[in-house]
Amino acid sequence: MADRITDIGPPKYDEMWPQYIKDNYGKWKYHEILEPGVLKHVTEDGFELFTVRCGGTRLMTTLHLEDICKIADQYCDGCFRFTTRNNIEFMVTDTEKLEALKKALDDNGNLPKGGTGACVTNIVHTQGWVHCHTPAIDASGPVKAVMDDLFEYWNSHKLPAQVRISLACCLNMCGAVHCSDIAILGVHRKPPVIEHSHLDKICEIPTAIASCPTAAIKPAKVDDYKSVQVNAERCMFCGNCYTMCPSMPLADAEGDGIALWVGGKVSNSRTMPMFSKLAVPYIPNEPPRWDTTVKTIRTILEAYANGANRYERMGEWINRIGWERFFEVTELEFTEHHIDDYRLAVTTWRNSTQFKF
Amino acid sequence: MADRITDIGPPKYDEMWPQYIKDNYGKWKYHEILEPGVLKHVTEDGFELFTVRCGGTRLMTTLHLEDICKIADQYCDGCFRFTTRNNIEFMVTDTEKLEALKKALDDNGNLPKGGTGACVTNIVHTQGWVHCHTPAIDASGPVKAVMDDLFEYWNSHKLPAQVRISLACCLNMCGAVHCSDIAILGVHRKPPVIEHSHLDKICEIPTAIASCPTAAIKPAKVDDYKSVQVNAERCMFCGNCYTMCPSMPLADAEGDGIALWVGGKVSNSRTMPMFSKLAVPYIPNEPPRWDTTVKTIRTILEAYANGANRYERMGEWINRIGWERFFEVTELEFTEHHIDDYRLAVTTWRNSTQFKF
Amino acid sequence: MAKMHPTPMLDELEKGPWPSFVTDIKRLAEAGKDACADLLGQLELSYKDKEGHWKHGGIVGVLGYGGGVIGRYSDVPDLFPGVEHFHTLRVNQPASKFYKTERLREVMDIWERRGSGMLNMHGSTGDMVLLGAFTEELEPIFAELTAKGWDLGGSGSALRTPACCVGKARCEWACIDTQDICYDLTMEFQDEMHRPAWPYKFKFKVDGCPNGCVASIARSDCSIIGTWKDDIRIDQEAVAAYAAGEICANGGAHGPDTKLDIQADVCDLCPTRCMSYDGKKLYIDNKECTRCMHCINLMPQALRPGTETGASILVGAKAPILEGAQMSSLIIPFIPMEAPYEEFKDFVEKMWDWWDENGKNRERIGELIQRKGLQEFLKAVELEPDPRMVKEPRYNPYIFYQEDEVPGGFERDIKEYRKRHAR
Amino acid sequence: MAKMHPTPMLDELEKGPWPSFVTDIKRLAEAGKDACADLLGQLELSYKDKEGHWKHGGIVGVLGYGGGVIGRYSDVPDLFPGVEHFHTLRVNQPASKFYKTERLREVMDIWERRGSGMLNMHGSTGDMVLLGAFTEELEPIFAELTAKGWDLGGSGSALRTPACCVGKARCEWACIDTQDICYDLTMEFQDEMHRPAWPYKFKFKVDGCPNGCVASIARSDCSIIGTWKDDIRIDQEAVAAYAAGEICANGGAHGPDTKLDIQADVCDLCPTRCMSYDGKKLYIDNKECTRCMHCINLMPQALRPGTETGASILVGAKAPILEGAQMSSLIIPFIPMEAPYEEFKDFVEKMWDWWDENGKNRERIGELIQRKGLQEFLKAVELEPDPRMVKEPRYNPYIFYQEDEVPGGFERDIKEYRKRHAR
Repeated sequence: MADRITDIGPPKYDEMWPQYIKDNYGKWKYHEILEPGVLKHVTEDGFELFTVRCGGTRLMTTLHLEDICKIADQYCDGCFRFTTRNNIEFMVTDTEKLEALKKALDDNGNLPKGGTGACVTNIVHTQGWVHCHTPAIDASGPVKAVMDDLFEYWNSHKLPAQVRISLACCLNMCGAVHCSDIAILGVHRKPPVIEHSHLDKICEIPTAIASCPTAAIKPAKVDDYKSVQVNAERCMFCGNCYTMCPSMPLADAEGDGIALWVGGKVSNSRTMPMFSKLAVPYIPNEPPRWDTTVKTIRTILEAYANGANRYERMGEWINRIGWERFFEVTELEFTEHHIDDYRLAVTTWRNSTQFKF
Repeated sequence: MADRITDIGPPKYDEMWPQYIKDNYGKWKYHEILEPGVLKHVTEDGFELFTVRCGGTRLMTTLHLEDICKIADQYCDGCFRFTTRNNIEFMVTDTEKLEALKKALDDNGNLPKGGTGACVTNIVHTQGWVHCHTPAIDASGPVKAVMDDLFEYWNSHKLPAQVRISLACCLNMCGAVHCSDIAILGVHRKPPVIEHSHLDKICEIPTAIASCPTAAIKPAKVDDYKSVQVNAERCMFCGNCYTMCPSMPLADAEGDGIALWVGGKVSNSRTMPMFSKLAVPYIPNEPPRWDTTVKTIRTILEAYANGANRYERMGEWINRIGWERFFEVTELEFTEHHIDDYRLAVTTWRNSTQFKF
Repeated sequence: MAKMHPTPMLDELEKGPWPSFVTDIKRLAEAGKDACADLLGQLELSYKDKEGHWKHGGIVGVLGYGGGVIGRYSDVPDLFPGVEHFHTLRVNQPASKFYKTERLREVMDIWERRGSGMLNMHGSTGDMVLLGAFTEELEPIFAELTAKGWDLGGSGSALRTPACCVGKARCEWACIDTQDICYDLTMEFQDEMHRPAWPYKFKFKVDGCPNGCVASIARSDCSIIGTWKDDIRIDQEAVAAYAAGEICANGGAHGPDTKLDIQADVCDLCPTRCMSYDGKKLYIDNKECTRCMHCINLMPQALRPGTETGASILVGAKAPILEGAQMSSLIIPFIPMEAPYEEFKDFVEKMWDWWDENGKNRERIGELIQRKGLQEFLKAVELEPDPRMVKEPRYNPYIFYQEDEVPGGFERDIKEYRKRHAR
Repeated sequence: MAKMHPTPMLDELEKGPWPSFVTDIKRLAEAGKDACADLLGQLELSYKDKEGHWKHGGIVGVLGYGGGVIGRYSDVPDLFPGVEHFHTLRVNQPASKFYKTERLREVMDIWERRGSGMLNMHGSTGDMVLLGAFTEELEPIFAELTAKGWDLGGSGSALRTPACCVGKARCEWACIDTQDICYDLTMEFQDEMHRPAWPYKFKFKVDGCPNGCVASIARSDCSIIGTWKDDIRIDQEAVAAYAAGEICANGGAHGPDTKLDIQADVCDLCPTRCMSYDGKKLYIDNKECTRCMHCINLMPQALRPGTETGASILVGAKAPILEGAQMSSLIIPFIPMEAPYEEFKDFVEKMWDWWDENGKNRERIGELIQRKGLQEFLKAVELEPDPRMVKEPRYNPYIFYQEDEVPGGFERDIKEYRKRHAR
């Protein structure tokens, strides 16, 4: 272990910079979106940098990444970057290189330009059935299906403002989708099925019991096995018990599916950041193209596109028109499941005579 | 018991109406405030009714009430009414009678005109030391002292909008002051002192224990008496135990005092109704003229008068300028006690970078 | 003249322009009422001690009623024997608190003879509150009151005396007949008012319009608030008069010289921005209106509520004890309110049944709804969920599903599961 | 070429304009990667079963680290032996995710040789995520990575890999050096990242301005968000150019033809209405500005953040499990952020000490603050209460006083009390 290399941390950021970033660090004055997917940044000295933003799949192979590297080598001095939302950005320093780069990207075919301005940009998402052990849905598949359908909004600027879509494949929300304009969330709807014969060997029973936020799990003896039982009436399918105890799986073809949430944002612009609120409690899993989910998201998006004022985010639009109007214009059903009944529920009730007929 | 009269209910409302109310019931078209304290109501047929509103003390004697009746007999066909906020309203049907009525009221001296429009109207309040068994403060005294000080705002229209002040002498809030522009609230600050020698005889111990919202009360044996003990760290001085068990009084000259709350409203006009929020956690009881309380209320009121836009209620003004500005312009201290730590506290934290320096 | 105690501190409260309760009470003391003299004496002691001097209740009342009287005893009776007993009687006020002096004098006469002569006009809930009777006077007072047509109000875990705003008697904005609703409910539920049988208190208050002058949204378990379904009535001539400054703003609430700026004061302050003004006419997109009353308040001669009127019903307001203060929550966005109010009473009965069955001791209905969930309440009162009931849908993903909502139900076979998934 | 499984459903995901991960993975499978072929096979099975096919974790890792590797095994390994083990390695990304291809190829080369060749660019927290390694490859991969200057990121109850927005590298709005802060914290707290020792996970994210492109306010236990104290910089010539339509609105986010209406789009949408425009010049009452970025977003050539820059520090964001989602809450309105960030790190150490001492197992710091109260937290980190920390003060009257705040303390003598008050 003596010469083992540990705790070296990542490469320092400036090792990854091209010269023009190093030279202009902190000197930027303004930017402009020239066309969907193409940005120009200008420094105080008048230096111009052009960026082309391309859709990334997040889940990719080294082959695809090598394709990207090759383009960066050829046009961008061997440098490029990823954005927080899994997009890929290629940068060039003059318009001639820009045109060549754009052509190379078009030729590639797997690096669509877009994701700037008042658009649907790339969906941030989790692993789904590709890698996760607690998912209620797939991730990459629904993302592909939704982005295919909304492609016209990816590479255009025709929405009132940007729309951030996110996907998390279970309530753990590795993707922290809870502040998105539209959130796609995998949900379970059946209590855990319990493997009594192995539970005591695999799990710590007190930990399993303590894991439940509603105290629905109790110790029980079943067929002479020390195990637990779940009070189904108090189960809200959060899956925390399964995270703590693998003998309590929740996944079920008929139980699992998608909930859609709308109106969240993280930006502090104009209004304070907002949580996304429930729009559709449940849509069945429909692989491979997730048709109902795709269709419902389009319905919500188009209602927003038609109804919102320019610069108004989804949540700001809904707050302006009222939730009663949101359910009317989207023709989504408002059900008892939309009404909060968790710990802060009382703060969501309408303490006013103000409403729209 | 056979001929005992019970369950007859109150006199029917129309038994109390003067003829002009009966004749014009439901026909009113609009109203106008002619001067502070004087209203004109007009029907669709053009009938005009004049009302003079006078300050009431709520706590009064039959002698004062007889004075009022005499005026009503002389000028108002033997009819008058009270408002929800303890004001007294005399009605007449022409301007000549109106002038005579106004003069009679001025002559009386104990029936000041006012309480209309953009004013400080009468303070609704509870009993205080005059009748209540759980008060932390007096009621009629502080109300008198505050109204004396704010008299210029009672009989004028110089505020941005109406200001509703309320007083409750303990957290039970018989006066439900929690949605007032300014609320004066009696608060205890010491845990109950326990009369162990009598508690078991006077109270049901399980009821006393169950009464505590924070589970601070436990059964205990003290000096061989079956009694209870209070975990002072968990006591927030709500007094609910004393309500359930007279052997646990909270009242204390040094502990008790006044908290001031601001920015509530019950009207649905423009904004939804709002709770009042804590402005001053504690002011000592200062009988007989409650000087600090009176002075602090004036400070708040004048900051509002100076800062608010016309039509803007106290809470709307504060929401517009921000609470940091409210504490700045009023020069009130913001303390740890202002920060909520009860059950919905998380909803009051500021989840944003938006603030004013 | 009763024996007066020195009251140097209270005497300070005789100063100033606001009417003085001290001066008033002194007058009656001087006219011979011991209770008045001793009340001032005891209050002076409280001003000195900075503590109240009333004992915890004590069960007193009148035969056949479980409420309407609040027991009260001095804890310094030797010093102030005139207030040794100081019980309160709540007398049910007439709706909207109109009085004929001859009828009011019936109560005053009884109270002068048999009580302290001190009273509240009115208590927080709305009753006339007769302050300070000895136990032995309670039955005679009750007999004399009822003989004259007056009855007691509610107290304890019962229906409390309903109250309402001035309503159609003298307000152009009343969308419902607040006085009749208040009276009708009071009469219909006399038993619920006089014989406490519930988990805790229950209050009705009736506001004629969303301005809420009787504060029902803050102060009643069931708030009945008038509203309308159709369009705001506009008188464009009056609009022009406002524009020309011929009529002052806000019904004169800011003085007669306050000119209205229709665009700035009305259109721009409208919370839904559903109004527009082209310099001549005022237009309202009524579909987007939330009937907040702001524009009507500002232009009472030009704008009036619509004529298809009814009420919004909100449930659950209460003061802080125990779970924290609540305002009422919208449960029925719109309900017609015509006598005999059967649809509304049907709702009330279902609500009370559910509360009666599920409420814990001293649990207000608003707290019960918090504990059980709004959904449970809606099922009990047989109402469908409506987005108007909430400010916003849930943001937490913790949805409770019932077994019958999920295909295949909740029962599963671990062996079948393991066939698809190795351990 | 690896053994391909039929994937009729996944093949449907090769259609459409968005890049297809299926097509990409097929290509590497066809180039010989069994793991790719078997991953698609197993995913196809999930598409058929509508259930995932990965087993619960399993403790795998590299020597000396408690995290950075997530164990994963197929629950149908006989069908898909190429993904029997499918462990993940989190590789700490360079701040802001700039890459030189030569450096990136170091990782790609190792991963092609020793792993599945599949990866995430990037995971939700920010790491490069190498998806699918067999246990026996973990140590060699780690050795090769570190030899090339790459290290693992965080997992488990540890500091998670910090992340930041593009910052001063290519954004005119960055008020703080997000990349340096991110890198500095990462290096300073290597031990906290690699050796889980806390109640639960802890995330730092660094946003250069209140637009929050890295979503720190929703996704990090400690959000560092750039802001400024002085005035917004105005270029009035550019204002005129916007007014004349020479510069399009919002940096072109709505297309080049979108003209800005300064009054309607900027002044009227400003949340504090602190801006005014007289047709020539734009004025800002900076004292009333809350630095929301709206005006700057809309007029990037005319308006820029001030130059007295620093950060707002917010604490406590998390996803729903367990107590419900939280956003970060404002704790330090303004703090200078210049290397070596000592004042900030001092705060961090105090925060961690308190959390370490008081946090329950799997309790995020935001939940602990909820449970103990914001006051307790402020005491622990030695900060004074500030109204900027809350949206509004409490409305409930349930104030906890400490004994030393109240004259005379909490101890009282019932005998003394009874001298003043008879029982």
